[in-house]
Amino acid sequence: MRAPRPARLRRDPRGERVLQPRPDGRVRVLRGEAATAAGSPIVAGVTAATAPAVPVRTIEQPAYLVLVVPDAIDGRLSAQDRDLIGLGRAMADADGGAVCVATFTAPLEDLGTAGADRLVDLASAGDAPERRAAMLQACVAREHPRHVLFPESDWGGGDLGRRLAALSGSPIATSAWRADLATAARRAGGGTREVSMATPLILVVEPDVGEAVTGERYEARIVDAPGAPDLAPRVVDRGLRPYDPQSVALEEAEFILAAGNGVSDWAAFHALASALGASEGGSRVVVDAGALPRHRQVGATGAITTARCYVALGISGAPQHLQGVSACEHVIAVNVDPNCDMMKRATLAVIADAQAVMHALLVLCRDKGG
Amino acid sequence: MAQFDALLKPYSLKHLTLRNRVMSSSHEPSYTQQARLTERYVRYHVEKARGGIGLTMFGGSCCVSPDSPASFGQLACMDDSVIPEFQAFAARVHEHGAALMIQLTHMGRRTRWDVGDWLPPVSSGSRREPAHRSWPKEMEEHDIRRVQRDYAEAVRRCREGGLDGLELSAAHGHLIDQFWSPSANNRRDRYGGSLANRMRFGLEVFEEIRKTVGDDYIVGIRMSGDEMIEEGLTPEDCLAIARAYAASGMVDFINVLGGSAADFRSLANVIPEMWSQVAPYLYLPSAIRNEVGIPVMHAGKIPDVATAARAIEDGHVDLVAMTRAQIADPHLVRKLMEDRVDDIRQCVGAGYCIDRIYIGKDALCIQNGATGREQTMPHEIARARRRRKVVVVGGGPAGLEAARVCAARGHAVVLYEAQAKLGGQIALAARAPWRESLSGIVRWLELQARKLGVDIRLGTSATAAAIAADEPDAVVIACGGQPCFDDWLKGSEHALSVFDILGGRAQPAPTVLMYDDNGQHPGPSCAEFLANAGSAVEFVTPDRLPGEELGGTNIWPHMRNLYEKGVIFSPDLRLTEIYAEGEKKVAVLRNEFTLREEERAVDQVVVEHGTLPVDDLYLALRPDSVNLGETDLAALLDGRPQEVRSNPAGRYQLFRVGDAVASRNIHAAIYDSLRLCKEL
Amino acid sequence: MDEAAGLQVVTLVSVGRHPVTGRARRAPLDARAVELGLRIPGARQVLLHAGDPGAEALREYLGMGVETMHVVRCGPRDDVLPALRAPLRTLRPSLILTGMRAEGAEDSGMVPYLIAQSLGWPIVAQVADVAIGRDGKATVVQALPRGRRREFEVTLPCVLAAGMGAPAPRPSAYARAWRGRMAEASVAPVADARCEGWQESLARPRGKRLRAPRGGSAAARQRAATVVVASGGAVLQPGSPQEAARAILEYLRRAGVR
Amino acid sequence: MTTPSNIAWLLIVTAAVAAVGAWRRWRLWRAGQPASVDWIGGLLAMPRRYLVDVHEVVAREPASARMHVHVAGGLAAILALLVLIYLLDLQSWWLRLALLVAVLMMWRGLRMLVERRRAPPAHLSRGGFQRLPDVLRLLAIGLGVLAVFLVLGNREVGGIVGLALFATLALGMAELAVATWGGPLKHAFAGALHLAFHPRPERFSGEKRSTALKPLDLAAARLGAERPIDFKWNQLLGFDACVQCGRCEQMCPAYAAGQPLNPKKLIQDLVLGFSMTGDDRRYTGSPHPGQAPGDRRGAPTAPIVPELVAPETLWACTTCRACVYECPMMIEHVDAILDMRRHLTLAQGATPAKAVNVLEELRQTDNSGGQDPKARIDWAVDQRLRLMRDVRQADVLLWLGDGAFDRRVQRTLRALFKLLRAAGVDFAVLGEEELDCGDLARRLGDEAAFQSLARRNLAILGRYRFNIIVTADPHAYHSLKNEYPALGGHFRVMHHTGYLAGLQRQGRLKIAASTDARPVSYHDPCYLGRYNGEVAAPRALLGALGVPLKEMARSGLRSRCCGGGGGAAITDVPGKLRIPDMRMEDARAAGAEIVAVACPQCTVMLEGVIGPRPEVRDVAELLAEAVVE
Repeated sequence: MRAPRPARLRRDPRGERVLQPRPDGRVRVLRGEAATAAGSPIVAGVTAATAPAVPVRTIEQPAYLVLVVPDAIDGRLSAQDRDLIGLGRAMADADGGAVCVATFTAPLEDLGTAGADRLVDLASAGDAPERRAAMLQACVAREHPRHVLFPESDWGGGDLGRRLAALSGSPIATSAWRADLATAARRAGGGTREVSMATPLILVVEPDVGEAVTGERYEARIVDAPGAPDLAPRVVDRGLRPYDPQSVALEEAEFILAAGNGVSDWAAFHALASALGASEGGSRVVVDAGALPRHRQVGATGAITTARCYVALGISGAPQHLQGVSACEHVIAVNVDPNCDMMKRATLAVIADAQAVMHALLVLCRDKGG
Repeated sequence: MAQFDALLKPYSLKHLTLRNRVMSSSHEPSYTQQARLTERYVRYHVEKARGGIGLTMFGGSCCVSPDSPASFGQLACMDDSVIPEFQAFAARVHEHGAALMIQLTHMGRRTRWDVGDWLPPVSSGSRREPAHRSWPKEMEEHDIRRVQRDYAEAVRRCREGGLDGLELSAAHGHLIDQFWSPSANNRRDRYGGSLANRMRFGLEVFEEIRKTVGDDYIVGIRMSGDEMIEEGLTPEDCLAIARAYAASGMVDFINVLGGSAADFRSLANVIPEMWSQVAPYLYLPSAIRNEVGIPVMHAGKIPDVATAARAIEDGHVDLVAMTRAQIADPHLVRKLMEDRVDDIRQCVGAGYCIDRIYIGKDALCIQNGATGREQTMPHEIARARRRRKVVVVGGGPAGLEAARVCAARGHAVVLYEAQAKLGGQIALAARAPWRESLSGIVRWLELQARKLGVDIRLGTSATAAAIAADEPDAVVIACGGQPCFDDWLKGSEHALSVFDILGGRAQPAPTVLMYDDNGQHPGPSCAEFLANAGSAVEFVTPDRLPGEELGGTNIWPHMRNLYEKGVIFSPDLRLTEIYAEGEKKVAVLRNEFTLREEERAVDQVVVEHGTLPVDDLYLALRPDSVNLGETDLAALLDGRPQEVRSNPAGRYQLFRVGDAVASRNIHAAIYDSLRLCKEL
Repeated sequence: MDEAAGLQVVTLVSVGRHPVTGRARRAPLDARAVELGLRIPGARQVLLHAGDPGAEALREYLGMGVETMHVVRCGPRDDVLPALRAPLRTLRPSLILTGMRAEGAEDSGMVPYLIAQSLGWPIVAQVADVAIGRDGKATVVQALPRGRRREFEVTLPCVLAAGMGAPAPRPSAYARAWRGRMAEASVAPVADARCEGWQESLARPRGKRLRAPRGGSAAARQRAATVVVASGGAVLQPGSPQEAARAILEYLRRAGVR
Repeated sequence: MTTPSNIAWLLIVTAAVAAVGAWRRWRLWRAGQPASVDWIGGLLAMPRRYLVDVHEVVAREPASARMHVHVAGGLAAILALLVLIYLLDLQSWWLRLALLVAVLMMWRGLRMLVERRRAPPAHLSRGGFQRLPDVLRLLAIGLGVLAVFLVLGNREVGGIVGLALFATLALGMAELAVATWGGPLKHAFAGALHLAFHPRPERFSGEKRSTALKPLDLAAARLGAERPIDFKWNQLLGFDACVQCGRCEQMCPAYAAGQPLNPKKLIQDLVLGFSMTGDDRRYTGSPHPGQAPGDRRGAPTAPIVPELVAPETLWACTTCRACVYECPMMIEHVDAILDMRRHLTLAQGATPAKAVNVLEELRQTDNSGGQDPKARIDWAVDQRLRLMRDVRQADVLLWLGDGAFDRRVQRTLRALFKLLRAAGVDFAVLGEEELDCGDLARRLGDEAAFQSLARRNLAILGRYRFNIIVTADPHAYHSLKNEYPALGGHFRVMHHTGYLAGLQRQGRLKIAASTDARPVSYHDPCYLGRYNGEVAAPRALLGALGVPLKEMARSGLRSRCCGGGGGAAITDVPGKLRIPDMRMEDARAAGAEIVAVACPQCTVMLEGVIGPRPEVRDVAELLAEAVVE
């Protein structure tokens, strides 16, 4: 037996207010009559103001150039490359100069946001290090940069800088870890001693030196490249060899296939990793459960990866795990829960059962013959 | 060769050699009585010393002056009577090879006027601190001299008390950094204005200290590397301060943290919980260490030894404070030394310890029932003289802890769990956004139980017959509770529970009323889960504020996320009835103050009202038990075995723990089991 | 497999330091260079060092199975290039091997390049493997980061600088080390002009750099420090696992990993 | 046909053929390297060594001892009696009766031999040994008939019976004659000489133990044994003494684990090598696991490795000496293996890869892990240990060993500190001055590294005054006690269990009864038990604790190795099983819930066993929990 319903106000608190976005990014909340007056649309959430376009900074008549030669593997800048251009930026800005970035492969990203005023495309040199060095020598002879900066890396920056120094007989500081227009310092004696000197023409710079440019944009105006050197390479490049991705440490791996709670068929997982040519990784949960060895754990408590591509199968993404993939460029997440943190971090979030997708991928890879 | 070696390398801090790089930073667990040390306080730190810690620092915000009264149970160091107490404390910590230091401070405006001697708080300026709500008196020159003397005298007492050293707090907005920070210092004399002027007060404190105790006593400073508040100190300011203080030659170490604690947001951020990245502020001490030539320490969500080792190996800090990590497991270092890293009970960042202090209670660990109870609760379970057979029903925190403790006592343990996975309500709670780390509690318990050989029967509902077949000596019922609103909510059949939503039994609908009269985590967690799924959520509570039972470091992430996701809040309303109207559910809400009722028509009403015990199995087993289910509370509190024999014909002892007794929380569940089973 | 019969290989070696104790030993990279040489079947091996002929650690290279080492006496501030060039003229190698960087002195890693330049020979860095073919050409494998390997074909004579990707050096046997011959050659020392004006000091250890949130408001810095930000990527709700798989493979192809 | 003169001739011809064979054999042995030998003393000591020392070993298997006493004793007596009766022409009736008794005795033994050979267990070689019971039985029947005739007074037996009898005797005697040519009875002849000219004569006198390796002259032209003739001649003689009984094979942990080492086969390989008898197809025992016999060949002057012996065979040895302890022919297998390892490491650098790293680190850092030598006692700063450098003298110099770098071993050492303090012992440590004792380098064949470490350790020890060195590491104990004397270091050295047992006896160390009722098995470390004979002290200490002690089937001097000795943990030669797993299985079989250990190496090896297993605790750790302070 139900008592007679007393008269009650039925309210929709959400409908009684209007959120008005303002030009300064704030939101004005209108209630009551004002809300009614403002009418629709009713904005449910608070939308972030769109970031204003960053103005492009141009330098027309630089006092000098700082030539920066990043590794730019496959046309992409590494963190070390960005820091290096940042260092060049600092050396250019100190006295009215400009940064000229030289590339050997067509850049896949905007080098202006990385700090380049000028861009010189030396792709006509080809792959041979000898020809690249000769091309750079011609470039230096024409542009007379005050300094030429290379990354001290095994990708080729260390090699190219030294080649150029040997070829041109120019002074060089290798393993430089501090440099401005006046002095440079390098490490010697296996890192135990420090040698400082007047900044030489060529600097081969250690990682973590210089600060990458953020939030600014430069012109990256294209300048003509010198003609390709007339030089038959004595070293003929025969290309890359296949390799086993499981032999590479996770910190070093380029492409990682990682499993979390959503993966149960381990045979399929291993088969897929091998079919894709990916290194295997996993969340703490699966490593704790013994499904993968400890050195395969990705995250703050395991390996901090720098992979270009990270595929997360059934990983929900604890903060520690996401820290382990913070440096990854491409993150693909496959998960049934579209709201989990891994899916938000992903550059491609696929709402699906990881187990099923894994099998489908495997079939597809096999059809294509690996 | 061995992992984590970097953490175990000794470190020379001035004349003091620390046995390793792991420390606990000063904090106040509120184990004091009348601002004095207690046996409980001492045992808490002695346990860390036994557990292998290199340096333990006590006395978070130990006060040097009467106008800086203990507002949250901290210590005072204002007269010489502390000296013998410190001496005894130091001796007991030294006996186990650890070093002992204290933190001294004057809280300035960061305290209250209505405690202690009712003296008006003083500060560098006249601005009020939001957190403690005191309007301070701007310090005059004579105040400055007096307080500087107080600092020096307090340091002398510590030295005579045999402490290995101390730090002055210039972090969290205490007096010294009230002088530094433009957010507090608005004075115009030689102590205000330029950074050099603002640094003066603190430097003079150090001069006074060195005049009193000389140069060979270890005195450091704790400071922020970036206050991260409006008008606060920037990283550049902090670096400049660190450089100047280090260059003075009077400061022996710098203990760097990130953020400040002046308000809600900064408090939650200075002690980041599970919503945050690991070691979020490590870059701050790292930058300072590269610039100053003196030792640098750091605390700030470093929950695991891998992160800690990395902090040392990569040269970011000299000593790494794993403070909450060692609240969760005071034997962390010893386990590290014994290559038992997997056995370390890792802090999950629940913030239970710190939040209790901010609501005037003592610090306890959400997952370790022994921390802070070292006088009565063991961190290492002693083996029983006789091997018994124990059946535990339920694989949530209470059941797992019961199984772990019983197995560690050498008993043969069977654990029944009806679900396919262990965890009980934690498994649900961990499904909420940013709460996944809670599952770490279950992971550890499960790992320990399995290592100790517990026979875990997953997906198996225990029946009286099955248990009888196991022929147990004791049965522990830990099958938890279930939401039930029948007896107070009219139309309860229209209500969904948090279990339904987080457990995936009900899909989130477009408009949802989330009603929470519990005030703990489940309500806000569920609301955020719903909002994430795209629901328009209104959060209704009869309390004055949402999350009434939550402490300062947890309420912030909940509220921030709920606000950001467009959840709206309606406090002071009690749910009295739900009825259906077409497709909609109509919730009747009554204002707690005016008693006026209003309605909401929504797609779903989700109710959080705790749980009622699942007790059918218990009731079925009770007649055949020797104790008829009775727990001898006197024996339980005295740490004696349970010996009730009210039914001599009984075949086993029968106990209930956790939410199977009454709806509480994780800590209560774990503590129930620990204290019962350690005597089983 | 004696394509390299009679091939004269000279390997440049330096005195390394143990990273923990600082004791003299063979330098790991140079030892790898020696190993590369020893793996060329039928080649004649000679070691060459510019420095102190009394350094006992040099014998560790002989212990790997090379019979002779030429040592040119050279002070720490002397230019090693002229010191190395003189014996190279008489040894007439077709292949010069060396580690990417000598240990002990300036360790700039320039010597291999300067030697190659002065001889007019090509040079390959980060060498992991070398095989000599019948046509007098060398197939050289270069180790790149991330486990990648690149292959080159080089016409002899050339300079090859071994990297850590080269095979681990064989152990040094006590008896061979002490039986091996150390031939001391003397060349008039030339001071290294490149070092003029350099200032040396002990290096202070420096922490690995952590990225710090810079600029912005106090709250923005705090958020950047604590919260993992969403990347705002594409979301795909596929109709079937097969559709998901195709989308993923397409994405991988565009990302350039497949 | 069977006339006294015929029999006399038969004896003479047998002796002559045997003598020629012996001369050939002698020449083969003497191609080995010279060794200083006490010719007369050795020969005089031989019977005692045979009757006492050899018997002690053989009697561990009473049945086989009985068999051997009967057959060998009977045969020896028969031969002696035949010489007396036929060559010296003594006509006593008693001698004839004695001959009959001797034949009956031999017959009795032969029945046991036949039984043993009916379905010979895997460890017994077949081939000629399988023929032996039949030939000897034939001989015994002939001799029996002869003796009966003799007893009946018939010195001559003619006709077809005499012919048959003589043929039988001739056939039997031929077996004796070919003993020196390589027949199955070769062991009797070579064994006797081996006993006389044994390379370690000290093992038959005094403490009856000789386990220290002899220093190697590093300036010698050849280092270690590259070829068979690089062994000392009496080592070659020793190899020839092998009777292929397979007792070594039964006890060898590497063999049991399926690693490619069978000590018996190894000795036979070496015999093959120095005696030029083709390939190993004629070997009829168990092969090295995983290696089919037939493709091993060698020559006295050809390198042993890899044609004759695969390197893995040598690196699989844990140097546990179980083979040596069991060998009734007193062969020194471990010395031979070490000689060959020395050659591989010193002359060729052919040490297995992982071991190479360890040796290089030993040379560069003076510890096997390549740790910072200054950090040797970093882990113990909170122990406030007294350093010899500061105190200059102490009653006890506590030698920590390289285990000090291992976190597990540090736990043991902390327990030991606690015990020593509780007993009021005045002790000090060398701290960072201590270097690795050199044991590992030496067992891996790197004599140069061993001598360098040992000499520098001796120089440091020489600076301080102390009464005794105590160490918890049996390997260091063995080196310091037994191997340093050859380099001029003479110290009183004790293992911690021996020292603690002494303290406990004296009442200085008070141990309360343990409350832990879990059963304990004690695992004897090889370098403590077999190498140094200490098996009682640890058991006495466990007895004082009052724990229920359950002995494993193989314990004490016959204990099974943990798999960690001789660098085997580092060389890590793959097999079918892991040695520590087998040892843990022994403990489980004994019903142990705790395995008490007394060696850092054993601790680490046994703790490395995965899965549910008994807990591994050093004796010191168990004591420290119950010590009364």
